[in-house]
Amino acid sequence: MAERLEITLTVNGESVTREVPVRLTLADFLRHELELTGTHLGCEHGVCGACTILLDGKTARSCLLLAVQTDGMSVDTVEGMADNGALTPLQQAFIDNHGLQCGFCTPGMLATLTELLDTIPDPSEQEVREWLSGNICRCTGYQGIVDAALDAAKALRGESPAGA
Amino acid sequence: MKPPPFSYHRPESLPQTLDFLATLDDPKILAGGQSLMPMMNFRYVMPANIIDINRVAELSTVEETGGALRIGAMARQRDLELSDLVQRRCPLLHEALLNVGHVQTRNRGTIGGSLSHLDPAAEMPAVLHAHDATLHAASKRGTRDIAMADWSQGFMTPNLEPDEILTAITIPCWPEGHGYGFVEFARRHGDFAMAGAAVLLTLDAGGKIDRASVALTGVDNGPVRLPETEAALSGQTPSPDLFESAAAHASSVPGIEDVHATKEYRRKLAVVMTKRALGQALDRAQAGGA
Amino acid sequence: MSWIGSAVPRLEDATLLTGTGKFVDDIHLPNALQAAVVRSTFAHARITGIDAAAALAMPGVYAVFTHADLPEALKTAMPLLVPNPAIRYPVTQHVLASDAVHFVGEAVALVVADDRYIAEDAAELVFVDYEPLPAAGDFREALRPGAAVAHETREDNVAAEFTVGYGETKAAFAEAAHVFGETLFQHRGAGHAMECRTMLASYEAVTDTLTIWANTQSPHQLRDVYCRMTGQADNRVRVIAPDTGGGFGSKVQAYPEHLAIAAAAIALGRPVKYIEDRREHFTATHQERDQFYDVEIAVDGDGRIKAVRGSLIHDCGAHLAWGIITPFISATTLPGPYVVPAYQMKVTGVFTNKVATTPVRGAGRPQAVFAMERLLDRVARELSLDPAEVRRRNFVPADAMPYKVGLTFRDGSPVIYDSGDYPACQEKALTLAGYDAFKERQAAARTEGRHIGIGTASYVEGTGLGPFEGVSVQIMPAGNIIAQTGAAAQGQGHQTMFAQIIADRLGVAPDAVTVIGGETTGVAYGIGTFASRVTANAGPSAHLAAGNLRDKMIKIAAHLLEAAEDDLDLADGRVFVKGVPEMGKSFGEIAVFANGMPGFSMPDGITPGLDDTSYFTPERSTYANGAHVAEVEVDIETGRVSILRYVTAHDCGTIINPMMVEGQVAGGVVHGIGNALFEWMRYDEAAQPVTVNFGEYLLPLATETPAIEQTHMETPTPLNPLGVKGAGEGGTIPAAAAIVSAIENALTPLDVKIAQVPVTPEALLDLIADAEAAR
Amino acid sequence: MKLENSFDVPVAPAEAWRVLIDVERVAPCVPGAALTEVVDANTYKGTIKVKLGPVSLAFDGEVSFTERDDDAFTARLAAAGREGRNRGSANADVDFALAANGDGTKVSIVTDLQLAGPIAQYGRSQGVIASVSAEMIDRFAACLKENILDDKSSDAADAETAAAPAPAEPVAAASGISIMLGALKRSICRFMRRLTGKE
Repeated sequence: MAERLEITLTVNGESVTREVPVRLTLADFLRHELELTGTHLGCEHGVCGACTILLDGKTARSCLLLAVQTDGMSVDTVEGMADNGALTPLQQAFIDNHGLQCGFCTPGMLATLTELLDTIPDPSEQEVREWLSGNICRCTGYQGIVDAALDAAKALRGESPAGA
Repeated sequence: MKPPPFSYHRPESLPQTLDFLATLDDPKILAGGQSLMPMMNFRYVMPANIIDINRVAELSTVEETGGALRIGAMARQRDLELSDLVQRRCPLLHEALLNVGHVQTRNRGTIGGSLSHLDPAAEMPAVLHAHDATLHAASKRGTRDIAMADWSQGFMTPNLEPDEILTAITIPCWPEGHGYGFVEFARRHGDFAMAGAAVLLTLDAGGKIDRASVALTGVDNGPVRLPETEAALSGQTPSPDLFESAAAHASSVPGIEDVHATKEYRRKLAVVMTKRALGQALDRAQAGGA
Repeated sequence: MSWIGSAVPRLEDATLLTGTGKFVDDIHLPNALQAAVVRSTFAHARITGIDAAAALAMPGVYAVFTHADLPEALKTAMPLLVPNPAIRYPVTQHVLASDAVHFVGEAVALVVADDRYIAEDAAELVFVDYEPLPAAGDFREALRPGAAVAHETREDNVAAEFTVGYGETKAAFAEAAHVFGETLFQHRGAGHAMECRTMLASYEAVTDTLTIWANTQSPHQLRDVYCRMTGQADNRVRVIAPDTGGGFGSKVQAYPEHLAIAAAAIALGRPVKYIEDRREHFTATHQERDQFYDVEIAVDGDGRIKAVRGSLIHDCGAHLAWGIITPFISATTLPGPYVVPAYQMKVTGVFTNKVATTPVRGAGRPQAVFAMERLLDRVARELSLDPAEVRRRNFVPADAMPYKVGLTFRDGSPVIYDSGDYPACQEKALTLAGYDAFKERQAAARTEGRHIGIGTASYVEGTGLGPFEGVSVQIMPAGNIIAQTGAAAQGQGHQTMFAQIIADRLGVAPDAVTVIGGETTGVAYGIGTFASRVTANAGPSAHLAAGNLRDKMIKIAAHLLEAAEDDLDLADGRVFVKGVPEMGKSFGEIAVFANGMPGFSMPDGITPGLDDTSYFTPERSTYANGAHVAEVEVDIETGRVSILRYVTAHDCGTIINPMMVEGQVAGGVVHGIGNALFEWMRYDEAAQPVTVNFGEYLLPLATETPAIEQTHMETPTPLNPLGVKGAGEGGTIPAAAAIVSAIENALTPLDVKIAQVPVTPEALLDLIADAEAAR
Repeated sequence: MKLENSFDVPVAPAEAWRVLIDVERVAPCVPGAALTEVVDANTYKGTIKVKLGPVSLAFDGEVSFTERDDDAFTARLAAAGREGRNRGSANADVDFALAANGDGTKVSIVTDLQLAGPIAQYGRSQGVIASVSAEMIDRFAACLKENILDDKSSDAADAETAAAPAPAEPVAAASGISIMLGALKRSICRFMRRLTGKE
């Protein structure tokens, strides 16, 4: 008796209407219903952060949200960041600072750092590391990600654009 | 690790929520989901019915009434963390919130969810216990006020009947400029606390300790007050030695034993966390609660 | 300007940063089904019955496969992948458990349904009747007479026993001025890449072709295991490793689930996808758990090593999924970068009723280095010498290279350190860390009541393990360059590395080279990505293949342009006469010609096609090395250890891309910090795993690690044309040793002796209390 | 997990033994347990419900005397149960031994409980599983003692009408009973209301 419900939400700025099983998580809805496979599942118990997306502009674990809960809300995923191919300063900073290796945790890192830079335009390294403590990376040792965040913060403040 | 099947209900009001609670079989409230959803994905918790109360607006208000903060159960932890009202009137709550999980979980996690889930290592119960807060529960049968001291009924078992929901919490505010300290020991930033201390204290005109309230988390099923410590402090001139001896009473807490640490170690931590939280609270009291 | 050696931004990044990468679970094949696995709840039990009726009756469920339902060929146990004569009982896992289970999490049944949710609901209704048997829960207990036996058919739990060594150890110990002994327990835990194991099998009956997408580190090995068990022709089994979310060793081996879903896809005639979840990863994916050392060192009055000997016990788990490689590497790594005139190590591999252990980043070397560095720290303490000085007195000197250690490595070749300046490497690390000035900093901190300490550790790592890793490079008629290899990448930046090497040889920019890795159709044979071996093996193969194409294009262009080969040069995708750039042919034109022009015979000496596949086969392993310095603070009230600074000096021969090498070292160090302080896979006495989530198995977070300060040396190896060595695991190897040394230093004058990792706060508090009591 | 428990009763071993081996009578003493079928003199089927905070577990399985010595008054009861939602199983060997103690009897119960599967794998709840199990064994022992004493008094009153087993009413799960050292300060009435609350 997979109970279903129709929902309408905004995903990366576009309105989406679907009928979904009530128990379908938001992560699986994005990945398999909408085939937005940029959001990844690393643990499904709310710790690793690979599934982090922006819900009404604030980071959230999409593995701990039911898709039906986002009815009427807005969801932003990694696919919505670059506008048709032009990388954001944060994405460019990841390239310049080797902020990714396998890329599996990267979408979650980008979501977290997007909210960080919206909240604290001039974060210290310690603040960056505290915000990143909710996103686990096994490849980079966090070094490149922290450097990328600090680099992107400068660029967004117009001090020295990343990749200059 | 996919959630098991359940029926989904999305009340728009408290009365509608109470109806569901009274009529549905094996219902579970879904608030922030940061504790319930992991247990459902692990299939440890498999409720027949989910009542999603994220649209019950009246449960997320935060206001000051008669020298106390009345916080709706659905208030998000992150919103409370950023609230000026909480910072001014209940700074201990603000300080403790910085230790709750991570920003991404605090954006969704609620104060009511943390109290109803009642993980032995949760920070909110200790803060409320230190404030002698009152919890307000409601069911179709009526409402009930529960003192924080009676809230924990066992391992992750709050004082709620199956048809009741926690609707709000009233936290009596301490006087302007009071000292507050929250220190916990967690292996990594944002991890479960192995022991944590929440301290409130006020100084009299002569700089002596007028009143102190000390509550611990992570050392028993629910939060634990330390009356002996509080007694040892009141009327005394604060000093490292005083705090050392007063904090020593914390070693009498039961402690929790699991694969990660022994009871003895958690008791030792309880003493150290109490001492450090007292020091933090004293500094702030002497600086006028800055 | 050469592309080799420059920090080229990675070609892989754009797709991964925009969420357009293709990991296995991102692939949506039409009418694909999803699988869930019913796993053993007992560590050791007989299976007396499986009732899947209720599961099969559930809407949306297509099949439940048990051992009995598998094709005959897949009913046998999986092949022993790395045999060794010392193995007493070459037991490997069945695809689905037959009559008994030997670890919690062992696959018993495969449920296939419309989606994963339904598959898990159905898995709940597959009832397995178990008859519990005593379980071997602790690897040291398992050796005691009368202990529970992990395999009912055996009388004891000894998986393997062998001894390695050389020289006159007995005499050396008898005559030595000092002999110091240590007993050390080490836990390493698991790889825990962020992406669990994922696989998708699809069978096309009309061509009798099976395609398996899997995030395996060894596509060819998975293909060959399937063909070896089923007799299927290897050109009808295609394995593709798409984008992969990290490997770290646990995705090297072919796993039972790979074969189970292949059988299901063939039986059902529909693609079957299995995505292992994190709880399953904790119980059914290979780990590298426990080792116990009982070792002693003989030194002269000045602290110079005369001999080292001892015994090592290694927890193999219930099956030998990768032979006894890990303990073998440990035993042959222990002498490290030091002159050890006589050495003997007795190794015992032990069966326990736990999931198999196989190499995880470092592959037994972190444990061996920990043992050796602990012995040297002991010598320093006993002879009141500075730990760095004890190392200086024992390093293999630079002028002794190539240095024959006296041991034989697992590839059968003698252990010979090919190149490296170990003393200089330590000096670079000590200088960057401000080692000499540390004593003042320590004294100043002590006055503030703070306990800070410093420690160093050095290591040598066998990398570029043979036998080969092939690369094929082809120039297409459109002029673009495509390189293919069997080596799959898990984030190391292979695409960029190969492109830099090939670009240098063909005079193009790296982004002109398309690299397709991890596909068995790319090259006929392949080994896999592990043991820091790809750059050192496949790098030279790419170099040779591109070089052969360069020569061939020059030969063809010389023919077409009627010019002498020596007058020709390459740049920007063209071959042209030096000084007369407009007289030339584009790569595309040369390719069109090489592919055969009807009516024009091939010029003599020129074979058809413009492609080359090279298999560089190294004579033996090449040895990278490094020295680390850790600075820590110990909170003596709680036992917490915080890492204040971490410095590395690293030598992996010629560096292809410095940015990517720094990334490998930094990631490796943080993995090492996890092993030193946080990661511990716990089991109860009945071998039930009890830390099966990320809230209890603690991976290091951004807040638990400082910036990793790096300095590099480049001592090329003579063993391959590029002089490259491996860099994937060096960061992990000495980390625990350096951190533990720093913790002990922070607690002087207390005489705290740490003999176990990870160092938990509670254990450290107990050691401090014992040391204070002993004063 | 080994759990030991013992108590004394002012009754001769033989009489205490008679109550002890009457599984039908003693089964309700296990909190949350219910007997569902008597297979034979030695083997019984039943269920047991346990609540650990938000986690509800329901085991169904079999209990049988694998050893029994009516002269030495020793017996081993082997219990094996599978959790209803296939989340693991519980196996327990319960060793009973009666020894004369003056004119009464010392009853000792040694329980070796082993959980298996997901329910045994949450490290953070190990401590509480141990204390809930210990609490349940304590309650079982206390109830067993009551039964032995009731049997003694009813013997004296009227030998024929053995105490009828409690009417089969829906069994509430033994909830995650508070294990705080001060647990006993909880009022018994609230405890009973909790136990019979709607499951």
